[in-house]
Order: sequence, then C-alpha cells, then structure tokens
Amino acid sequence: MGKVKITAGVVSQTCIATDIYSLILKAGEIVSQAVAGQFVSVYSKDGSRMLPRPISLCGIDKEAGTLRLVYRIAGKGTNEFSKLQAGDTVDILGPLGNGFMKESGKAILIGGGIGIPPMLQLAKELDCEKSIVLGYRDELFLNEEFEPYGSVYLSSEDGMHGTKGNVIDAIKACAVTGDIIYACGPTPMLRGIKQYAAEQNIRCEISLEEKMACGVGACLACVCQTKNVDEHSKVHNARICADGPVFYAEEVEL
Amino acid sequence: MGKVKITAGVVSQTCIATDIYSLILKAGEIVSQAVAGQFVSVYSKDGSRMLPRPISLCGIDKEAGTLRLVYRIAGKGTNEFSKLQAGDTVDILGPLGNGFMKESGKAILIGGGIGIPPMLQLAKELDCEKSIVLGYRDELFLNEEFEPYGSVYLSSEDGMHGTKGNVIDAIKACAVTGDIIYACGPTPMLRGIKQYAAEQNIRCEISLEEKMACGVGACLACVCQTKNVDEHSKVHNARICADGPVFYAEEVEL
Amino acid sequence: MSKVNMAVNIAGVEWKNPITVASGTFGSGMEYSEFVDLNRLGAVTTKGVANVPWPGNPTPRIAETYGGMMNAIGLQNPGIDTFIKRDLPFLAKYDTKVIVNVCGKSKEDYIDVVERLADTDIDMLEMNVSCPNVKEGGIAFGQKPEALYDITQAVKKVAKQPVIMKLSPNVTDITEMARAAEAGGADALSLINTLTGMKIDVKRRTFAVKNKTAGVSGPAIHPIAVRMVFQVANAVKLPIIGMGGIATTEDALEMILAGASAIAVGTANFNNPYATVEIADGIEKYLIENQIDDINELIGCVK
Amino acid sequence: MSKVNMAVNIAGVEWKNPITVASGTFGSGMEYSEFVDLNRLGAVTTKGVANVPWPGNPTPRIAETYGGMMNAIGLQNPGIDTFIKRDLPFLAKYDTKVIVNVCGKSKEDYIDVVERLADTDIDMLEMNVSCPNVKEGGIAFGQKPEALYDITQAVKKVAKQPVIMKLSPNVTDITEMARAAEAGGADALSLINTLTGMKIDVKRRTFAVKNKTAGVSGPAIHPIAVRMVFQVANAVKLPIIGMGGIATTEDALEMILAGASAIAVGTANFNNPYATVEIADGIEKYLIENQIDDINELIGCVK
Ligand SMILES: Cc1cc2nc3c(=O)[nH]c(=O)nc-3n(C[C@H](O)[C@H](O)[C@H](O)COP(=O)(O)OP(=O)(O)OC[C@H]3O[C@@H](n4cnc5c(N)ncnc54)[C@H](O)[C@@H]3O)c2cc1C
Ligand SMILES: Cc1cc2nc3c(=O)[nH]c(=O)nc-3n(C[C@H](O)[C@H](O)[C@H](O)COP(=O)(O)OP(=O)(O)OC[C@H]3O[C@@H](n4cnc5c(N)ncnc54)[C@H](O)[C@@H]3O)c2cc1C
Ligand SMILES: Cc1cc2nc3c(=O)[nH]c(=O)nc-3n(C[C@H](O)[C@H](O)[C@H](O)COP(=O)(O)O)c2cc1C
Ligand SMILES: Cc1cc2nc3c(=O)[nH]c(=O)nc-3n(C[C@H](O)[C@H](O)[C@H](O)COP(=O)(O)O)c2cc1C
Ligand code: FES
Ligand code: FES
Repeated sequence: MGKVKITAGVVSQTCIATDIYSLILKAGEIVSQAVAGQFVSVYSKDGSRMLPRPISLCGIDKEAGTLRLVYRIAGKGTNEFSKLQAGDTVDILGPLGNGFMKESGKAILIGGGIGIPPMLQLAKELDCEKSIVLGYRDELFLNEEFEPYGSVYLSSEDGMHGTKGNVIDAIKACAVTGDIIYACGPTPMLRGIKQYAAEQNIRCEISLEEKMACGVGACLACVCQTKNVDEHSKVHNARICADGPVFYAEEVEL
Repeated sequence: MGKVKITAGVVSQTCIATDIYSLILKAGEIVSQAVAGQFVSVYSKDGSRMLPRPISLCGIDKEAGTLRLVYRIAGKGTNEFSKLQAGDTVDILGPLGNGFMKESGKAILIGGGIGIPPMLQLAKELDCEKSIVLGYRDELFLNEEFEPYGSVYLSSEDGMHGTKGNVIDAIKACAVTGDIIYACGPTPMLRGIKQYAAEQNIRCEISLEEKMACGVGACLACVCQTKNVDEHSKVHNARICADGPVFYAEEVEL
Repeated sequence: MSKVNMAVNIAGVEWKNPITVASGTFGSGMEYSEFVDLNRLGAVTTKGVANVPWPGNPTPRIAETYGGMMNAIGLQNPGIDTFIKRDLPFLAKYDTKVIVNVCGKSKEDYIDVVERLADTDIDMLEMNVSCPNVKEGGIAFGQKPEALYDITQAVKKVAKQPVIMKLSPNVTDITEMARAAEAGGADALSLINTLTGMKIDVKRRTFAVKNKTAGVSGPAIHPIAVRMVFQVANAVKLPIIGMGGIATTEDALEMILAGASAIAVGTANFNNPYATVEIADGIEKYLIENQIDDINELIGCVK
Repeated sequence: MSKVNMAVNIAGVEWKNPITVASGTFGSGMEYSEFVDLNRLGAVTTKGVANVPWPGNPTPRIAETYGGMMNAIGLQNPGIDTFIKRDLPFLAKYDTKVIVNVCGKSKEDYIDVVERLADTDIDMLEMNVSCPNVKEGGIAFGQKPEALYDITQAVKKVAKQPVIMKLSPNVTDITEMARAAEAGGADALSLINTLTGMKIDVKRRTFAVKNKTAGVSGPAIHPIAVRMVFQVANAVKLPIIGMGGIATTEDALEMILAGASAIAVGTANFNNPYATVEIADGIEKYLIENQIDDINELIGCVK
C-alpha cells in the first residue's frame, strides 16, 4: 500500500514528564505497515506552519490499529500537538523511512533524551538478548516501560539516576557488552557511540535527525554525509528521510 | 475605559439558519460601554489570517456581561468562527465605531440580509414607535425576535415571506411611514434607501461596510466618500470604522 | 526589569528603546494611544504626509493575504498644514521621539514638506521614496540608485532633522540602493517598505484591491526583510531601522541580530494592538535572561 | 467531469491539463508517485540537473518561515548521466509531459546538459537561471537582462525541445527580464523562482540555514508571484507557467486569471502530497460550475 497521508484520530494524550507527551493515534493504514525505527510526519492545523514535524514511532499496536508518539515540546509545532485531546484529529504522513535492520546476536539498545522513544518499539520487536542503556539529563521517562524487554541501565547528567554522565559512561561503568548497537539520540551522543563501536569493533546502527520538508526523499533537505558515494545522490549525500533515518554508523560522517 | 482587545469566552453558539450563526460571548469590559450600531473585530486563531473580522453587535446584555454576534459564513474567517463551542475562547477588539444616533420621532428600522442583526439591538434601545422592515433573500432568521419591539414587515426576493421584492417594495406596499430611517444592509439596498429617504424627505442613518485592517481609524483602509471635506481626512474620505459605521445618508456617496 | 540598557542612538537621536511603529499602520499615534502608552515607545513614526492633502485610492484598498495583507491606501493624508496643527501637538505631549514620514510626487513636494517641518520640534524625517512619482515619469524614486541619490541630496540640503531614507524591497540589489542613499548624505536607513503584490478574487474574477497591485506586508515577508537588513548592514555604515513582518519578540530580535539598530512594528498592530509594548518587554527579558547588559551588543552580532 | 477542455498548449506542447510541479519539490516524480498518479499531471518538472553531480550545500538546508519555508539545497543533483539512465526511463512510463529543469555554473554547463538531452524524448527544457554563476563572476544569469538574453540565445541554438526560461523574482523589473528572454528566443517563461530570504535563530544566535541566505517559497509569496505573472503576461507574448505559493484551487486560478497558461505546485506538495490532483479536480469543478467550456478562456481574463 505504501505511504499515505491520513487524518488520524487522537485516542489519548498524556504528559509523561516535563514538556514530554505521549500521544496515541488511531492510524490503521499506517500501523499495518510500520516497523521500529520508522517515523511519521505530523502536520500543524495552524496554517502559518506549512512543514510537517517528523516524530518517531514509539509504539506500534497492530491489533488496536494505533501508533504511539512520544515527543518533547521543542517549538510551536510540538506545542500545538501537546494540546490535542481524545476525540481530536491530526494529519499524519507515513510510515516514513526505513526501520532498524534487525540483526542477530546480543543487542545493546541506546537511547538518549528524546531519542529514547523509538528504542521502546525496537525493544519489543527484537527477539534476542538485550541490554538497554538510557541517557537522561535529569527527569526520567519511559524507563520503566523498558523493564520487560531486557536489563535496563540508566545514566543522567546530574547523577540522580544511574551512572553520572552519559550513556557511554553507563556502558563502561556497567560493563555492558553486545554484538550490535542500535542507537538514537543527539548527534554528540551518536558521535561518541560511533567511535566507541569502532574501538570495540561492534556493529552499530544509528538513527539520525535533520530538518525535513517532504519526508519522502524528494526535496533533498535532509541529507547526511556518507563515506561512500551513494546510489541515489551520486555525491556523498544520503537522504535521512528516505535512505535512513537508520544508518550503519561507519557509513555516515557525523 | 475605551477600546480593548480581550479574550472572550464563548457562552454558546447556535446555527439559526443556513450558514448563519448566533454567538454569545462573555465580554464584560466591552459590553459595559457598547451601544447599538457598534461592532467588534473578531480574530482568527489560525495564524495564516492576520486581519480581524468586523461583526456588528446584535445583542448587548449588560447584566449578563455578554455580547451576541449573528453572522453569515462568508469565507475562511467566519467559517472558523462557526466551529466555536461553549467553553472555547476567541479574541475580540471593541467596542468599535459609533452607534446609531438616536433621534426622536417615529422610527423605521430597515435591515437587509446580514444587515439585520444590528437592527435588533437598536430596536431594543430605541424608545419610540417603530416600524421594522426586514429584507431576506429566502430563508428567514431573527424576524420573530423583532416582534416585541414594533410592527414587523418582511420582504423576500422569492416572495415566500411578506412582500415579494426588496425592503423598499415592502415599505411602499405596506405604506410604512416615519420620521427617521435607520438602515443596514448591502450597498445596493442602502443606495435605494438613501434615494427613497431623499425623495420622501425623511432623515436617514445608514451603516456602511468596507474591508478593514485596524478597525480603529489608523490605517485608512475603510474609507467612504463623503459629500463634504471631513475634519479628519481633509479630503472627501471618512473612515467607516472610526467615523462610522453609521452615517447620515446624505453625507456619504454610495 | 531595568538593569539592562535598552536605549539606542539613531543618527544622533537617543531613543529610550529600539521600538517604533511602521509608517501608515499607526496613524499619528492618536488612535492606538487607547491601547499603548506612547511613552513606552522609542519613537512614533507617523503616516506619510505630503505638502497638500491627498485623497488616496478608491476602495477596496486592502486585502488579506496568506500570513499578511496587501494595501494600496494611496497615501491618503490631510496635508502638512493639518498635520502640524493637529497631529504634532498631540505627539508633543508624549516622551517619545517623533519621526515624520514624508511623501511626494516630485522632488519639490518632498522639499516643501521638509522645509515646513524644519522649525517644528519633531526628531527625525523619514522619506518614503516609494510614492508614485509623477514628475519623473511614474517610476518611484526608490527603484533607481541615481534618483535615490538625487532626492537624498536634495532633502538633506533643506532638512534640519536627521534624514532616514526608507528603502523599497522591489529592487534587484538593495545594497546598491543603500549605498546611493549613503552617498547622498542620508543619516539613517529604514527598510523594508512593502513588496508589490496582487490578489485576484476568483469568484468575481476581478482584482481584490481596486488599484490592481498593492503592497504586501506582514509576517509573510519577514524573511525577505531580514535578508535585506543583513545585506544593507554589511554594505553601509548607517544605522538601520528594520521592519517588515515583525510580530513577535523573536522577529524583532532577528532584525537586530541581522544589523538593525531599531525596529518598527507595522501590520502586526492590526492583529495585536499591544504588539509594540509586548515586544519592548520581550526584548528586555531576552537581554536579562541572556545576561546581556546592553541592547547595542546585539546589533548585527550574527555575521 | 469531462465535458470541459482542460488541455493547454505550451509552446507547441499539448498538456492534458495545466498542472505541473515546481522543480526541486517533486524529485523526479518517483517519490511522489506513491501519492499521485503521475498520469493525472499535465507535466512533471524535474529537479534541476547539471552536467556533473553537484553535492549541494551543507545542512541545515531549510527552515520554516511564516506561511512558507526557505531552502538552500544548493542544487544537489546526480548529474545528467545518472538522470538520463535512471530518471528518464521512469518518467517515460507515464502519460505526462516531461520538463527537465537545467542548472549550471557557466554558459557551457547549460549547453552541455541541453545537448545531452537533445536526443532524449523529453518534452521541454526549463532553464534555472538562478544558479550560482561562477564563470561570469558570481551573479546569477537571472538578474541581468543582458546575461539572460545571452544565455537564452546560447541555449536555443542547441536545444531540440522548446525552452522555458525560469525567471527570478529578485529583480526590480520582472518585465525587463521577460522581454530579454523573449528577445533571446525563449519559447515560454516560468515564474517565479524563490525570493531570497534569511532566518536567524535567536536562541543560538546563528543562521537557521547554514548558507545564511535561502530562497523563500510557499503561500507567503503567492501575491508577489501573481503580480509578476500579471505584469509579464501583459508585457510579452510567450506562454507562462505560473508558480509561487500555489496550494489551493483558488491560488491556481488566480495565476491563470492573471495570465498563466499553466501552473506549478511546489512547496504545497510538502504540506499536502495530494495537492496537484486536488487542484486539477478543483479547476475542472470551477469550470463546470461557472459554465466555462475551456480552460483557455480563463487565461489572462482579468485585466
Ligand atoms: C526522523 C526524526 C524523528 C524524530 N523523532 C522525534 C521523537 O520521537 N520525539 C521528539 O520529541 N522529537 C523527534 N524528532 C524531532 C522533532 O521533529 C522536532 O522536535 C520537531 O520537529 C520540532 O518542531 P517544533 O515545531 O516544535 O519546533 P520548531 O523549532 O518551531 O520547528 C521549526 C522547524 O524546524 C524543524 N525542526 C526543529 N527541530 C528539529 C529536529 N530536532 N529535527 C528535525 N526537524 C526539526 C521543525 O520540524 C520545523 O520545520 C525527530 C526528528 C526526526 C528528523
Ligand atoms: C462594520 C461591519 C459590520 C459587520 N457586521 C456583520 C455582521 O453582523 N454579520 C455578518 O455576517 N457580517 C458582518 N460584516 C461582514 C463581515 O465582516 C464579513 O462577512 C467577514 O469579514 C468575512 O470574513 P471571512 O473570513 O469569512 O471572509 P473572507 O472573504 O475570507 O475574508 C477575507 C478578508 O476580507 C474581509 N471581508 C470580507 N467580506 C467583508 C465584508 N463584507 N465587509 C468587511 N470585510 C470583509 C475579511 O474581514 C477579511 O479581511 C460586517 C462588516 C463590517 C465592515
Ligand atoms: C496600511 C499600510 C499603510 C502604509 N502606509 C505607509 C506610508 O504612508 N508611508 C510609508 O513609508 N510606508 C507605509 N507603509 C509601509 C509600512 O510602513 C512598512 O514599511 C511595511 O508595511 C512593512 O512592515 P510590516 O510588515 O511590519 O507592516 C504602510 C503599510 C501598511 C500596511
Ligand atoms: C526545496 C526546493 C528546491 C527547489 N529546487 C529548485 C531547482 O532545482 N530548480 C529550480 O528552478 N527551482 C527550484 N526551486 C524553486 C521552485 O521550483 C519554485 O520556483 C519556488 O519554490 C516557488 O514555488 P512554490 O512557492 O510553489 O514552492 C526549489 C524550491 C524548493 C522549495
Ligand atoms: S525531507 Fe525531503 S528529502 Fe528528506
Ligand atoms: S480599518 Fe483602519 S481606518 Fe478603518
């Protein structure tokens, strides 16, 4: 069936931490095709904002036909979304991008800040032994929901939760090991993980972010620099929306 | 206190005829100063629409602190307003313009189409003998509410209600007479009334419309041509928002 | 809220804060004084005034556009005599600078107005060079560098107050115009005036504004205005009053960071009559939160 | 729904309806073919293609603006070889006209691409003359009438398909540019390209788009585009493809009434991937409701 733009019904929305919201949407056509690591583009109702906001899938419930988005209020668009209530509607486009490439072997899932949500769906989909490393600035969210899926390790900048420092500090402190890393989070964190994975010789998939317009690979807004000349661009640019957002860490420059 | 922009609470909204809505707003600061013939500027929530929509006061309830606006869906702004429900809020600026100048003598109130609403508040405020002439295209609205305030005469283009034709046809057919005309409606109607009043030598006040930006007399968008050079403009232009919207018919060119 | 310095100096005139209004959107201050304490503004800029009353254009004079509006008021104004008699005494009651926007159909018209204002106690003159130019054959003074240079020089010769030349954005190279004004002796620049646009009513199959073309203003044009302010700030030494679509504190700060020493709020007044003071408060708050002592540190700091 | 004629003729090429997409907003059709049946479009206009692959600009390449967006993609493209090998065969499968948008840094670059396309079965060429011009000293071909005349002539000499010259709105007088293109032998004109803008991130005190300046597009610029289409339609005889902020049927009709023989949907695709077909249906409905048999009756009918 492919990508569609639909008007999704809001099933519920809750504030799960300061400025962080969990939104459940009825989105049948999109749900049936979606996998962990993909995202949807969410549209503003306010006509002054033309561009959709890309938000990762934190949950995909095929039976209920619902998607779960967990996002932080970062500006006007996400602020608008935070006002949505059960019974409202919101336009979304999806499913966009490619999910994580699920590999065999012991997995380390790493989420930092607002990069944590997509790891939850991945944790559910991955059928293997998992260590889950979650990095926070201070306030925790979603961490308890990871418990059923693996051993959860926390880090926080203020040291209030788990290892003081970042996710790599936690990995080192807790001697977390594995065969493949899946990570999502701010670029500096991903840069650190890429380097750590290279040092440790662990395969590593990372999910990237960039400003997007089309979300479907047409406008070339959202490129990242790749090590090799890629097939689509013929220059060292891959489209995060269409060729990613998940890439093998060694294939992209951060 | 003067004009203010406030966030008004929606008390209720009902659809009273095809595409015609009656909106009751809690608007204390504005209500206490308002009189018949004045209007408020109503703002869109959607950021793509910067300019407010001028809507006349159809009702002013000083005790309840509410205003009543009756409007027709004419485009995107009024369409947005028609979705407002009890409990919502809407920004309004007012009270704007000058009301009708209440004169002594037997009054003829004439409303045509969406010019009917402001005549209702005027009917309530005028303490004299009143003939009320209401012109419709086809579907009736508000007419019953005028009953307590005077003898009501109807005209409709299709002849289904009252005199077939326009308000002047009704005035002639029903031999309506009076010392002063107050009128609001589409420009062709007002032009006819102006001429009729001149012929009959009846004093005549008419309420005009023009596209507005500021609503307070600052931008000079909403001028009408006046017979004499007016005090403010020093050219033959009066501002409908600030010098009107009510003018003596003989003083303006239509 | 006053540990920070909000005062700016525009061509020798000290404004208490960098906020003024865009000409034509605020009358002569009277109408909006019901909403805004004019003492809170760095300056009030008046509607354009000519040597004699102008009737302006036929209606409809405005139309709404996506994220903005367009106007072809046609510079209706009561003429300089009425202006001096009626509007200046009103403005004199406030502790704010007064900038008079001047329009004319020929060089002589401008000079006439500027001379009449020479002995009044207004603070600055702003030349609207986008007026319909009748004498020189219809093209506005604001679209040819030579014409702009010429009118700047002519006005400077008779002006007793600092002269702000207001630039039109309807040009290929705004820096060329800015340099022409600078060379002509301008004391400051303001930009941008409106972008020429058109709207057609598809139902009635006619022009939405009677004049056919009209000037587009409001948030829609803000990014174009910021670009031009940036370019001009990096091309000339004159202080700049930035305008075009400023509706929020962020919009105003963008202009200042791009190089404007002051900013004007125009179309946004129609959407929010309190916009000017809200922006003044917002900028002060930004300075405090970012521990910046002086607004002047921000001017043109993004390079 | 097909008693009315929707077909238009652009420089000898018959489009089944007046709808195409704006270059750069629709890739080469592939990506949006998941949403839109390309057979429903009068033409598909491709992303700009150069003689060799271009890497484009660093990110961030875009920013949202009020009622629109800005982009500085920098004309990233895989080069004409890949384009011919991969994208043309894809487009050939559809019953729609193919317009290839061409960019280059020098006259020779343009000629190179046009020659390479001469023997392909594309339908029209669109010259993007707002590309960074390196050889001729950095200014774009689209901002000087002589340069535009020159490149038009040069391209026409080698082109085997009708040549559309795409005009930049960043000029003082768009009719002067249109006349230059007409004199140079252009077969059609398209307008407008983006308006140069800038956005500053006031929190981080830096440019929102890495390239500093970027091209503004979307509904915000629509009134400016309509004005320019109107002016050009009344200045030259060439057919015009109108674009700039078209998001709805009304927007498209405005352009056609102003004088465009066809229209292109750009930024609106990002907001609504179905916009093109919705507009095609909407125009057909308008014709029927207004009892107009032929879309050609509407072209330029508002004067
Ligand atoms: C593939 C992908 C997945 C994402 N998943 C999530 C998620 O699950 N939860 C979450 O909270 N956030 C997520 N983000 C980030 C999210 O898209 C931005 O926070 C959001 O777009 C901000 O919009 P705004 O209107 O609130 O902010 P504004 O700053 O007002 O937005 C202005 C413009 O910039 C864009 N923008 C701003 N920040 C970002 C960003 N970080 N990435 C991309 N575009 C941005 C907006 O989309 C908009 O076009 C994701 C981003 C990408 C690219
Ligand atoms: C003093 C005054 C009092 C009015 N009172 C009423 C009333 O009581 N009930 C009612 O239904 N209508 C009234 N109108 C008309 C009402 O303002 C318009 O119908 C409304 O602005 C249309 O807005 P829109 O967004 O739905 O239409 P659009 O056509 O989308 O509006 C586009 C722009 O044109 C302006 N506009 C469109 N039509 C008119 C018009 N007729 N007059 C002024 N501006 C217009 C809008 O305000 C907006 O700026 C009054 C107008 C004036 C000037
Ligand atoms: C209704 C209206 C009237 C205007 N009149 C004048 C004028 O008399 N003189 C002038 O120089 N500019 C005039 N302008 C232009 C504004 O001063 C300002 O340059 C422009 O609107 C851009 O700013 P904004 O987007 O904040 O409105 C007018 C603008 C509007 C909207
Ligand atoms: C992301 C993006 C990329 C663009 N790339 C090109 C291009 O390669 N060649 C070109 O001639 N115009 C390009 N344009 C300009 C558009 O084709 C169009 O002229 C402009 O965006 C105005 O139309 P719109 O407002 O409908 O988008 C691009 C515009 C955008 C938004
Ligand atoms: S957002 Fe358009 S290519 Fe990725
Ligand atoms: S709307 Fe501004 S003067 Fe009347």
